[in-house]
Amino acid sequence: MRKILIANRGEIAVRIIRACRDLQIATVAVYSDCDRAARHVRMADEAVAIGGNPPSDSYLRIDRIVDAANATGAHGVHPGYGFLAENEEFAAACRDAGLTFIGPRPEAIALMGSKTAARAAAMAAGVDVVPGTETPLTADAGEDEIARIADRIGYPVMVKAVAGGGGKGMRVVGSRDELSGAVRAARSEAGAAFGDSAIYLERRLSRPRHIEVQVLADHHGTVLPFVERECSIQRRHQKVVEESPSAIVSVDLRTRLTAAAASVAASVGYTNAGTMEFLLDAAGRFYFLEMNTRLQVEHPVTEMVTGVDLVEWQIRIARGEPLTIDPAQSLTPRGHAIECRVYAEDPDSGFLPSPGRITDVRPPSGPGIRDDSGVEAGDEVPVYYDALISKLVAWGSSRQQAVSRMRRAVAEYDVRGIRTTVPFFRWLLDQPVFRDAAFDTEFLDTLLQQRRGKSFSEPESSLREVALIAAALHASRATASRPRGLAESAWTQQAKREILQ
Amino acid sequence: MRKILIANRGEIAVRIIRACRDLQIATVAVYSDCDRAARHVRMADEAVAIGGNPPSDSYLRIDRIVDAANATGAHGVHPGYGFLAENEEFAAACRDAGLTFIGPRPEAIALMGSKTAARAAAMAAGVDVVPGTETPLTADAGEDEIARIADRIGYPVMVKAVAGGGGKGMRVVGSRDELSGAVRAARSEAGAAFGDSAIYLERRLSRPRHIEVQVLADHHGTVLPFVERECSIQRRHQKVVEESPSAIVSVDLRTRLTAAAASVAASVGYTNAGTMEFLLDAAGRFYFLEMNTRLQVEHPVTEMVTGVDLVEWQIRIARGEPLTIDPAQSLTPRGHAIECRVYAEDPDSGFLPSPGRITDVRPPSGPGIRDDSGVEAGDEVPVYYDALISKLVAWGSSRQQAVSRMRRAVAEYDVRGIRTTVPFFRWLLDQPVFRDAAFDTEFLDTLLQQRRGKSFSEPESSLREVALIAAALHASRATASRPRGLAESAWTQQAKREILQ
Amino acid sequence: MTFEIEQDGTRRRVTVRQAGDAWVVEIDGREVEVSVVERAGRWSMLVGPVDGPAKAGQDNPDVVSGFSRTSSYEVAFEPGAGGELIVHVNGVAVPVTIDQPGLSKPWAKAARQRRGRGAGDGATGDAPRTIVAPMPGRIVKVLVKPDEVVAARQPLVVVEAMKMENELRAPRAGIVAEVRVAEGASVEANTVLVVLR
Amino acid sequence: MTFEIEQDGTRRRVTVRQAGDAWVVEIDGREVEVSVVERAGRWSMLVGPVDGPAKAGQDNPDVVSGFSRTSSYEVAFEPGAGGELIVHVNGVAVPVTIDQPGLSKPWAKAARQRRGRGAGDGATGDAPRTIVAPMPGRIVKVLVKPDEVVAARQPLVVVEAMKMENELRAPRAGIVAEVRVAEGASVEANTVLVVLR
Repeated sequence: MRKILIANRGEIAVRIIRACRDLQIATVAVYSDCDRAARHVRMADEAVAIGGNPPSDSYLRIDRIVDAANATGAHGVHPGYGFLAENEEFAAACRDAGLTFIGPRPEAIALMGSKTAARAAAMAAGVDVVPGTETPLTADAGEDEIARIADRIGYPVMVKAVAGGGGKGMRVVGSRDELSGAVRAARSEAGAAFGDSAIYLERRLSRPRHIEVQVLADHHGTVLPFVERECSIQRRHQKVVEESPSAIVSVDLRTRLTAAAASVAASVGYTNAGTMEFLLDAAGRFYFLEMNTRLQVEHPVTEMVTGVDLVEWQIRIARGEPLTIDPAQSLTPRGHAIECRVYAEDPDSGFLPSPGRITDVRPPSGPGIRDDSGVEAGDEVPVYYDALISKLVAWGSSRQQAVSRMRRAVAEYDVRGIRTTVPFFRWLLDQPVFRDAAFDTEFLDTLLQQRRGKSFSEPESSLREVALIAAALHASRATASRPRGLAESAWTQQAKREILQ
Repeated sequence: MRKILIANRGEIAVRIIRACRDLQIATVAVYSDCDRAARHVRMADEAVAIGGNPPSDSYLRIDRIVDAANATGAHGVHPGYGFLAENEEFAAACRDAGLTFIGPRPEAIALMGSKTAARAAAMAAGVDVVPGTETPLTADAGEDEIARIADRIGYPVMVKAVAGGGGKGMRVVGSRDELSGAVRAARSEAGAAFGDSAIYLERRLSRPRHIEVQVLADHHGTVLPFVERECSIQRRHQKVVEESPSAIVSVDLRTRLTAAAASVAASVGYTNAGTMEFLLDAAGRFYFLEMNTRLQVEHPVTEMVTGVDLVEWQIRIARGEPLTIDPAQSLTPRGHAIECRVYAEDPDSGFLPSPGRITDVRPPSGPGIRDDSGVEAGDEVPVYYDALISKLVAWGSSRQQAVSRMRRAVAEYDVRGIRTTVPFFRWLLDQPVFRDAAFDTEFLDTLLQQRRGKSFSEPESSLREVALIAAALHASRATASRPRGLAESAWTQQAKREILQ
Repeated sequence: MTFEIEQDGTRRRVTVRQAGDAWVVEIDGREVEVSVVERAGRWSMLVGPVDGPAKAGQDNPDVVSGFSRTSSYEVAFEPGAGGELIVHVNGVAVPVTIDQPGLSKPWAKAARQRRGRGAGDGATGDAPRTIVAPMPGRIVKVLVKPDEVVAARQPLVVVEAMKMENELRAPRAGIVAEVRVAEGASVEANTVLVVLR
Repeated sequence: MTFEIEQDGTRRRVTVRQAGDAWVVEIDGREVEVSVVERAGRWSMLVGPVDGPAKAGQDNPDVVSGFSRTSSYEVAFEPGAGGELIVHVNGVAVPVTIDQPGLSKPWAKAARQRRGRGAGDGATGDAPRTIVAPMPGRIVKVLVKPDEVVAARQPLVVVEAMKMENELRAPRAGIVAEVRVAEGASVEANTVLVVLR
C-alpha cells in the first residue's frame, strides 16, 4: 500500500495524512468546491475534485471517490470518521474496485450499524445491554405492543432509532401517556435522517456515565482492547471533552469492561479499529450501548496514554500485518489525557455555528500539548460540514496535571475571524464538577441551563480595562494615519524604531 | 512561591512561563532593548526592562535582575540555561536578597563549575574520570611539568580550560612538539573568555559517545537519576540533536551509569536539577566528563520518555517539596524521543547566524510532536544572543517511529524571513549513520566535511519545476496588478470567487 | 484625542495623548502610561502608572489604578459582526464600540445605528426586533406563530447548519409580528426569519 | 507573458497564459495547467496536464511532463537577500531570479546587477570579490594578509555573533587585495571585510 486516498476533509484528513507520512505512504485528498484550497488539499501529495459543496454532492459520493482512487492509482482508502466511514456500501464498493478499505469488512459495518443487531451480538457474547427491545419495532408494530414493552422495561424509557446516531430520532419518555407521541416523532425524524423509521426501546438509566473501549483487531484473530475513555462530558448528546483513563474506573472494572469489549468484537469477527460504547451506572454496572465501526474523534486520548498510534495501526492491519502490541501497553494507562473538541461555534450565542475565514490563529504548544488541527490562518470554515476545527489534547502524569496543562493551552489558543468554543472550555475546566470528575452524561446540560445564556467570555476587570485602553489607542492610530492626526508622530516614531532595529 | 522572575529570554523563558502557568504561578519577564516585544515579554504577566542589547548590559546584569525581582515582588528566580544559570554569584545574590534561586546552592555551582574540582568529586565518589590532571595547571606550571604529565597520560591529549565550556579554551594535541603552542593558545582563549587561564590535560578518547544523565535532587536527601540522553550528534562540540534513551546503552550499563551520576550528586550534597556528562568508549567503559549545574536545552527528551516535567519539579524542589517520583518511572524509558535544535543559522553558508525578522512560520504539530518555540510570525531574532529559536521534539514508541515523526515534522516546518537549520535536519535524518544510530561525537563533523559545502536545500527536480511555475505566476501577478497587465482578469476572477465563498 | 467607548452597556470616556515614546491614557480621570509595539498584527502592551514603566533599580513596586508598574498584555483586534471592535486581550475577546466626535469609522457608525435601532424599544432594551439567520442553512422547525407572546430566550426557529440543528432564540420578550420562513426552506446568512413587536 | 527565470545557474524561458479559471504555463516547450488559490500568503497550487486537473470519473491517470493530473503543492514566497525570489515549495526553499523584458521588479534589477558584477571576472565565475559581514558582530580573527593566495572555501575571517564564532570563507579562489578590518573590531552587517582580486 504505497498510496492512500483519504475520503474525508478537515482535521481528520490532516491527521491521516500525517500517519501516512510517518509510514512513507503517498496521499490523495478529495475536495468539494469550497474546499479547493483547504488544508488537507494543501498537505496531500495529490488532490481530486469530487463535486459541489453539499456532502451529498461530494464527500458522500461513493462513485466519484472510488473513481478518484482509481484515477490516481491509490491502493487504499481511509474513510476517517463521519461521511462514509460507517457506510457498508462504500466499504463494499472499495473492495469491489480492488481498493483496500481501511476499516472493518462491509458485513461488520452492516451488522454493528443496526443498533438492535449490535445489542443481540453483545448479548450473545455474554455482555449486558441496557434492558430494552431486542428486535427493531418497524412501522408494523402496534401502539399496544409498544406500550406493553415499555411497561415491562419501566419508565422513564428511551425511544431510539435503529439506524440512529448523533441524538437523532431519540426521545425520552417519562410516562405512558407521552409514549405514542414520542414514538411518532422519533419515527418521523429517523425516517427523514436515515431512511429507516424503525425504532427500539431502552431503559433510561439514571445519570449514567458514558464509557467506551477502543479495540484493534487484525486479520489473524488477535483482538486488542485499550484502556477506557471517559466520554460523559456531553452537550445535547454530543461529546465535547474526552479523557483517558476514566477517573472512576478501577483496575478490576477496567479488566471486565475491556474483556467485554474484546469478546463482542471477537464474536462478530471484527477487524481494524472500532469502539464499544457502554453506559456505567452509579452501582458500577455497565451495559453495552452500541459500537462505532470506525476511528473516533477522541482517539488521541488513547494514543497519549498508551503510546500506540491508532491510525498507523489501522493502516498496518489493513495491509495484513499482525497486531504486535503488548496488551500490558494497551491496558495500562500511563498518566492521563484530555481532549477538547474545538468547534467553530459561538458559545455565547447558544453554540450557533460560526463559519467564515480564520484571519489569524495562534495554536497552543509546549509540554504535554498536541494540537490536531485542520486549519491555519487564512483558512475558510465552510458552513456545509461539521464545525470541528481542532482536537486539542493535553497529557499529564496525573489528571490534575493534564487539566492544568489544558487550562494553559486554551488560554494560549487565540482565534480571530470566527468564534470558537475555546472560551467555553476556559470556563468548563474551572468548574468544580469537572475538576472533581464528578460528572455524568447530563451534568453539562444542567450546568449550561443554570447559566441561562451568560457569556463565557466574561473577562476580569483588569482585562476589560486593558481592552478599553487598547481600543482607544487603536482608534487614535486609525485617526493618526490620516494627515491631520495629532498623534501621528508617536506612531511614526515607533515605526521608525521598528525599521531601525 | 506565587510569582517567579525568569532571568532569561527566548524559548527557555517561554518554556518556564508555561511551567509556571501549569502551577498557577505568576511570571515576570526581563528584557533588553531589542527584546521589548519578544514573545517571552508578551506571554509573561509582567515585564521589566533591564538594559541594553549586549548581554553584559542586560541578561548578565545581576544587580538589575535582582532589583527587578524585588520591584515586582517576585519570590523566586529561574535562571534558565546560559546567561547567569551557572553563575554562583547570581545564585548567592538571589539568596542574599531573600529570593529563592531555582537551582542548586551557590556552593554547588562553584564546586562543579571548576572542571578539576568536579573531576576530583567524581573520583572521590568512586566514578572513573577521563585520565588526566587532577589539579588545575595555573600559569605557574612549567612547560616541562606539563610535558611530563602529557607523556604520562599519553597522546593524543586534550588541553582544556578549567573554567571552560562550549569548546572554548580547548585544544587537541597530537604529539609533544605541538604541546606548548596548544597550551599557550588555550590559556589565552580561556583567559579572554572566562577570566581564568588555568588549564588541565585529559586523554583524548578515540571517537567516544557523549552520554549524559539528568538528576533531580531535593532538599530532603533524595537524589533521582533519569534514563540517559544520547548527545553524540555534535557540530564543532555543539549538540544539535539529542535522544533518549541511547540506542546502545543496555539496561545493565544504564544501571551503572545512573548510579554513578546519582552518587556524584549525592556526594556533593547537590540539589535541584543537574546533568552529569560522560564519555562512553567503544568497549562500553564510561568516564565522568563534567557536570552542568542547571537545566539543559535537551531536557524535553527526558520529559517525553519518562513523563516527568523537569521544570515543574525544579520549582517544586526549590519550594521545599520532597521528590515523590518513582525511580522505576525515571529510569524506565517509554518509547524514544529525539530533539532537533532549530537555530537561526544558514546551513548553506557554513551555519552562519541568520538574525532578522521572521515574516512567517508554520510550526509542525500532530501526533508525537512537541514544539518548544520562542518565536512566532513577526518576531525578531536579534543578533546579540544565542540563535536557538525552537526545540523541536518527536516521540515515538520506537526509535524508528520517533525518527519518522521527526522527518514529518521538519518537512512541515516552514520559516520565512530568516534561514534556519531545518533543511540541515531534513538531510541529517536521512543519513544512514544517523538512521543506524552508529554515531560518535565526531561523525557529524566528518560527514559535513565530506559534503564540502554542498547545499542542504537541494530540492528534487519536480519541486524545482514547481518553483519555476510559481515564480512565473508570481511575476505575472505582480505585472497584472498594474493597470496594463494582460493577465489581470484571472486574478481578479479568483479574488471575486474568494469573496463570494 | 477623546473617545467614548461602550463596553457591555457602559460608556466610558477614554483620552489618549502622546508622551515621548509612550502614551498616556486617561479613563474616568485615572491615568496610565502605555507602551505599544506591534508584531505581525499583535501588540505587546505594557501598562503602568504615568511615571513610566518600571526600570530595574527603581524601588516602590506600587500599584496604580489596578495596574502594576509592569503589567504585560498581548493584544489583537478584529472587526465584530455587529460593527463593534473585538479586542483580544491575552486571548480573551472583549467587544467594544468606539465613538469619537468627528470620527466616522465604520464601527462607530454601525454602533450608532445599533443604538438608534434599540432606542425606541423602551423597556425591552437594546435587543433587536428581527431574528436573522446567523449562517446559511435549512429551516428545520418554526416554533412560533404570528401574534404569539414569547419570553426572552424562548426558541423561535431551528436551523440546520454544519451538521447541527441550532435553535434561534428570542433576544427579548415580545410578540411575534411576522414569520417570514417556512419549514424546509434554505436560507442565506442574514435572512430575516422572524420579526417581533 | 514570458519570463526568463534563473535557477542554480540555468536560465529557462517560462510563458504564462490564462485559461479560464486556471493558467497554462509553458517551460521549454512543455505545457502544464495550473490552478492557484491564495490563503493568507500561501498558495495552494494544483499542477497537471493542460486538459485540466482530474475530475473523478475521468480515467487515464497519465502523467504529463512529470506531473500527475492532480499534483498538489503549497507555495509561499519571500525576497532573498541577494535580490532573488525565494520560492518555498512544500516548505523547501528554492531561490530563483526572474527577468522579463520591460519588467523592472526589484529582484529582477538586483539579479541583473549581480550577473553584471560577475561578468568581468572570467574564469572565476559569478562569485563576488568582496567578503562582507553577514551580520553585526565582533572580529575574532583575521586569517589572511594582503597578497596571500587563497583557495575557494578557505576561511578568511572569524566573526563572533549570536554567541558563536563563525568562519567567513572565500567564495572562490583568488588573491587577497585588501583586508579592511582588524581583530577585535565591531562591525555592522554588510561591512566589507576582505577584498579579493
